[in-house]
Amino acid sequence: MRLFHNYHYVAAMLLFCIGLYTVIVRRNIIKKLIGLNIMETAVFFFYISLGYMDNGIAPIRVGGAQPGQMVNPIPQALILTGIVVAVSVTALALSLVILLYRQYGTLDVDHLMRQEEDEGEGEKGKGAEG
Amino acid sequence: MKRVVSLLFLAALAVLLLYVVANMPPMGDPQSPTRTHVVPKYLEDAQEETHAPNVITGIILNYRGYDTMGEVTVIFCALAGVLAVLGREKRGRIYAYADRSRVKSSTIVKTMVRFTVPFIILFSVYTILHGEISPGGGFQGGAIIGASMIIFTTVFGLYESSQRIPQKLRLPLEGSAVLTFFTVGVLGMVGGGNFLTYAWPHIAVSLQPAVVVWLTILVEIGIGLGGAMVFISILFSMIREGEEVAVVP
Amino acid sequence: MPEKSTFSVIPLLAMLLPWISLVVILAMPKKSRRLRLWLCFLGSLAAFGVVLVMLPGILDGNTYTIKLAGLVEGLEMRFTVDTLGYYFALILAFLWMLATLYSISYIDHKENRFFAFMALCESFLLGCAFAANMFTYFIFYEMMTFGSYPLIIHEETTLARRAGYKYLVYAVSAGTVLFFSVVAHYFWGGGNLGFQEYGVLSLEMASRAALMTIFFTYLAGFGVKAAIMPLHGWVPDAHPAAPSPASALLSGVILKAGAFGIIRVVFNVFGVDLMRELGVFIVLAVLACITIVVASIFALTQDNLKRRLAYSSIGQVSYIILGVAMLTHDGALGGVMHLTHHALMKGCLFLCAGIILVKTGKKNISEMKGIGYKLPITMICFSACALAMMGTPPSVGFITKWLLGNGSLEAGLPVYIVILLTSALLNAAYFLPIIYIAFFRWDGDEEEKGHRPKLVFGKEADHKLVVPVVILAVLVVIVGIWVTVPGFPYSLVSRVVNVIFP
Amino acid sequence: MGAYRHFPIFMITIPLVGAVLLPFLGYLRQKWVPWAAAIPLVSSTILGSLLMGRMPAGGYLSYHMGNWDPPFGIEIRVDYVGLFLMLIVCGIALLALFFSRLYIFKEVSGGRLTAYYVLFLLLSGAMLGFVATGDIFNLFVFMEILALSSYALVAIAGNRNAVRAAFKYLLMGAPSSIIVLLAIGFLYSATGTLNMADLSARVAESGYTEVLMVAFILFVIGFGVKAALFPLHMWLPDAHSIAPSPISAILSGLLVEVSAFAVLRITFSVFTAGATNLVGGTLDAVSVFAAAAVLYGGIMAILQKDLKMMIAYSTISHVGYIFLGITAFTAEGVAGAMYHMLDHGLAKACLFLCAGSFIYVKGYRRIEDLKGAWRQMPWTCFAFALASISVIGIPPTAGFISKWYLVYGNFSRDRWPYALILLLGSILAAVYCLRVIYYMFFQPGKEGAWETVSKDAPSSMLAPIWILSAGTLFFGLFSSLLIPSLLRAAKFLL
Amino acid sequence: MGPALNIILIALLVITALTATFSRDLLAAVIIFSVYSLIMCLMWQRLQAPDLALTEAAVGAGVTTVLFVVAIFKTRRKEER
Repeated sequence: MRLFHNYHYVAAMLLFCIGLYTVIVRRNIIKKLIGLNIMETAVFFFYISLGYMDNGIAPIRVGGAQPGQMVNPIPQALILTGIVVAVSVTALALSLVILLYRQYGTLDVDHLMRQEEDEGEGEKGKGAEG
Repeated sequence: MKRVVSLLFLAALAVLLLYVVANMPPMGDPQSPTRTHVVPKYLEDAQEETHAPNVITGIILNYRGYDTMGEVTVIFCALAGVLAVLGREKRGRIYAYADRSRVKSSTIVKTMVRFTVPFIILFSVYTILHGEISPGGGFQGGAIIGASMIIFTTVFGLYESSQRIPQKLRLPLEGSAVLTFFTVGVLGMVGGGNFLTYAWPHIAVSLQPAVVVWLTILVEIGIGLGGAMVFISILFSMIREGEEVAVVP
Repeated sequence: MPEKSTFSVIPLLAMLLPWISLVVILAMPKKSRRLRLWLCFLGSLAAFGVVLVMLPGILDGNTYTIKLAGLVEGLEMRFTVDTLGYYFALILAFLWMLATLYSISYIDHKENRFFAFMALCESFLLGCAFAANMFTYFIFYEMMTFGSYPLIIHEETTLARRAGYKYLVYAVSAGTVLFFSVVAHYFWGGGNLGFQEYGVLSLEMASRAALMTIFFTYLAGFGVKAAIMPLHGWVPDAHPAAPSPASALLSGVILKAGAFGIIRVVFNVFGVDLMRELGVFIVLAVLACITIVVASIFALTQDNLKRRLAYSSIGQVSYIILGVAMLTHDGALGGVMHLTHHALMKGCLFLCAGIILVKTGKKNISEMKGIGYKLPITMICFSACALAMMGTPPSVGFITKWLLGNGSLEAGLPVYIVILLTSALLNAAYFLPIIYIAFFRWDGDEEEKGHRPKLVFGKEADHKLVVPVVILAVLVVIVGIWVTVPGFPYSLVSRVVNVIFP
Repeated sequence: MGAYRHFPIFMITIPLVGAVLLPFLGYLRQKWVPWAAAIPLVSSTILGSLLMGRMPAGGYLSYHMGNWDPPFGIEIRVDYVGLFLMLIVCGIALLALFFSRLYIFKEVSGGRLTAYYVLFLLLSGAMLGFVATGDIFNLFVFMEILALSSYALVAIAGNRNAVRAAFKYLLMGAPSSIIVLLAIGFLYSATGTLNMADLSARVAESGYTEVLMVAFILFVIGFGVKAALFPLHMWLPDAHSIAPSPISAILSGLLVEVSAFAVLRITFSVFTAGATNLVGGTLDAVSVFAAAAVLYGGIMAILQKDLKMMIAYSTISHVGYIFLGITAFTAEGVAGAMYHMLDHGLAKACLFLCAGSFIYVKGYRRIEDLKGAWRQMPWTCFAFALASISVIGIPPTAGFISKWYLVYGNFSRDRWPYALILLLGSILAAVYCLRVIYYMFFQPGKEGAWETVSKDAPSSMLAPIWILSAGTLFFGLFSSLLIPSLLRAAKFLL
Repeated sequence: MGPALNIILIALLVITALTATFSRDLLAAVIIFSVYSLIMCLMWQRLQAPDLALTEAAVGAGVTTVLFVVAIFKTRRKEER
């Protein structure tokens, strides 16, 4: 049964779903961002186990390592980029969170939406407060 | 209601993903498409073509250097976004919040930090410069520098650390990663190749290895500096946010 | 298309000349009202002149064609002046010129907007008349639809706004249906949207159901403009709301654009034989008959003059549809000729109503006692046209009725004659009272004293108002007497019809 | 080609590098920043138009990064349509930039000015790279730049609504990026390559059809969020209506189109090359959603009171148009979708800029406030009318041409219900656009509403508006310049 | 040794992820998340990806966590209900 043999993949998907659950269902914004990071890490995990080869070695050509023995370097190269992207998104999101908290005084999505409804459509995006 | 819908959606997604996983090539199988198509060429020729024993460094800087250029642009973009949302820390105002932005900490901690931070930075420099041989590379080194400055800031406060790395220093260096990449790319064109060609066709074959190695190191340094500075700036502007309401003495 | 087809820029020129007015208005929006408006009139006059220039060539069986742009195969913007299109363009440009002259002294506010959109609509309508394929026709038809909106709501009263809104609703939905039908035509017609004498579609191309779909969507699309009965809702509101020259053009030309579209569909797209095979002409004829009778009955109940005229237009336009639907030589002849005839008559009537409105401010028929003595010339012309509408010889109305009668006998369906006679009676029933009230009742004390007021000729209204009315009224009679003069409807229409029904 | 082969990479990198260099100028002379920001875009436009002259009609230009032939290196693959779209991006971005020079002070405080232009340049460069790249992971990287800069630009006004809208956008955008990354992983695991051209060959012979199928579904979901396809559109109305107007113009005139173009490329140049049966079911589902989007967007747009909200909802419905064209799976449909990207880009950008100039002159956002606007701001109102005529799809504007091809493309594959829905959508568009036009031109303004306004918006803001609206007219009259080549390109894709 | 350790690590990953999701104290959640990142970096070392292990240790466990902590200091620590 391949599902058992691919248990790394299964774990990655599981973590992915946990992260997505956090993003969708949890009401706290910072929780949502943690879930976002969990999702991303799960996908990276998926990539890396994609590149893994049974009793392979790290793809570094030192000490007469044989190319045939090495794990697949491409996913690792891609994920290096992916990690940077992830941290960039997190940084921007967190700065937004800080500003959001300063202006709404809450981190709870439902409270945000409620305040939105209270404001009503009328004063949508009046000029900048500076 | 919304909760139920999202849970159903999640369940459907999970089933879908498990379905895929059950049908994917077995993990670690030497015959899977990922093993057989592009990889062998990389593993065989990377060292000869990129002169980087670390195949991953060869790939991210050379074969897929364009991706990495995009990646450093992403960090720069994140910095620009954070500054657009929160704004840079202002030079005059720092006194006002210097003390509020640090954790009250004992002398031991201070001494330890004073003692360790230089070593951390040394290690990161090593990581940057030996990226093509050993694990690590420009970005990791930059991240480590950033982390060390974070420790420093949390202990000594924003004022101290922003004295160490003033804005005048950061502002030019933040974009250095992108600029280095662009320079190397254009040099590759001047050298007769396409954008981001390291082994210039126009020069003697005997010289090419040296050129490739030096360009690689150059790019590593650029990425390292840029990454470090971007992280530090993001951190500072996040720490100072909302603090300058305090009165300036 | 016919034998001799020469490339020529004349159609394009005719289309572009009205834009002179636009240029003028944009150039000097503020200064010297007279100069501006007279220049606009010159623009439409020049357009008419250019159309007239083409007459000899057309009478020689020549066609002028010019291709503007070609998208891909089948979809091209091409103008081809064949006889039928020329026939429509001629009456259109003529009536438009007169209406422009009339509105110089009629329109008193926001004349810039009014004249600009008049010019736009004229050039778009000329585009419709000259269109060589359904694609071009549809494009200009749509533009004309939206260009005529400002004319309808020009007064900007609440009534006008509501009428304009109704008009837009009808027009937009009709345009959408039309779009669908053009796409269907393009798809099932093998990418050929062109007009040809014997039609392009045939049962080899597509299934019966498909052709039915195309026909009925076309009917629905054009039927809104042609005011076929279930779809006529916007007409009775739009005509009274619009200023008189605009409503004259509405019922004189813009309604005809829909009728003309149906003529094109029946003769040049489907062709007589296919119509017979499909048997859809019955539906067309039945709808037309219903419209003729019911619209006339509605007209009886109206007291507002222009509203009554609007209902009468609905009925009269269906004469055209009926004549076409007979699928006989004389029927087609009468129907297509009625396009011009009705334009002349109804144009004159609406302009008269306009003069009455300007001079006496009276809208309702019941208030118009003795008006024939205040405005003798106007009311004489009015009466002439009204009589013509009933079909009394010598007049164009009589010609139409006569030919339609022949056509129905040809088709072997005398029931049409019954319909025609009924509608003639109804016409009489709603036109004669107006004449009676205008001339034989005169209000107030004079009525008791029993001596009628004296006619005052000459100074009844501004010449720019009276001249068009007189011209139209005179033409109504002349065209009815000297039918076969070249350039008059018969000379053109008979050429077309003789080709279709040899 | 000679030196011309280098042009695409310069078109992409010059704005990015310009964005990196801009902060120095902002540090020294902030007054010059708006002008300096225009330089990279202008040069990209010039390069693009030069290249357009040399472009082989049917073929494509393939540029190998660092002389590594694909699939080992990254390839930039620009075909006729791609280059055309890149030119649109450059042009509209440039116009929006000029518009924002005066406008931006209305919504963004001076301290953030440099950041605004930096992000603007990053956004433009990222869109160019996104369109041009031929490598699927590179697509992801540029998508991230694009996404990050647009989140920040939505939030840049810094007031409560702006930040909330931006965060909503981020909370939907970031997971969608991750989903795309996952899809790329699946695709890679089944084929072992990342280059699109190589993928299209390998997908055909790959044995792992289930993996590919799900990968495609995830792609559609991921890009569907960016393109605001119907069930995933929740972020769009807030983000597009609250962002500063030039940014709204870019987001709804370019970003949405570019994402739809990504779906188009993934669908046609990666999957359907050999494996149509894989994606058929998904595409049918997508067309159902797109049809729903057309109706939903139209109806919601009718219900709106806020002008920019209305335009944003109309964008949702037009995304439905584009996707119906793509899923029609005929040359006419795809060509119509491409042409719709063009004219919807022009028209929507023009509408948003018009809304911006109303805000600039009078601060009015509600539709009711525009009654009688024609008296005081005739030029803006005329441009608005022209653009909305194109949105409705009335001849002779470009909207009519694309509507024709979309409807015909759907019609000719017996998807006539979708053709009817497209027509219904245009009726809805007529309702919500004509209402605004009616208010502007034929309604008397409320007393005191417009007295203080003496003149129209400044000409440096009117010029972009008028170039855009004239563009819709031009591409409607001279559609024969593009349609044949688009049809050829579409046939080549299928 | 091979699969066993991997399975243990995966179990830890799932546990930490769930805890980070469900704990009400945001700071605790963030710290647990950094633990999660560290386990992940061990996992990747097991999968012969030293570069990524290093990067994850520096970025995922280092920078990201610190950013989160700063954000929490700027806003609030407890999750409101």
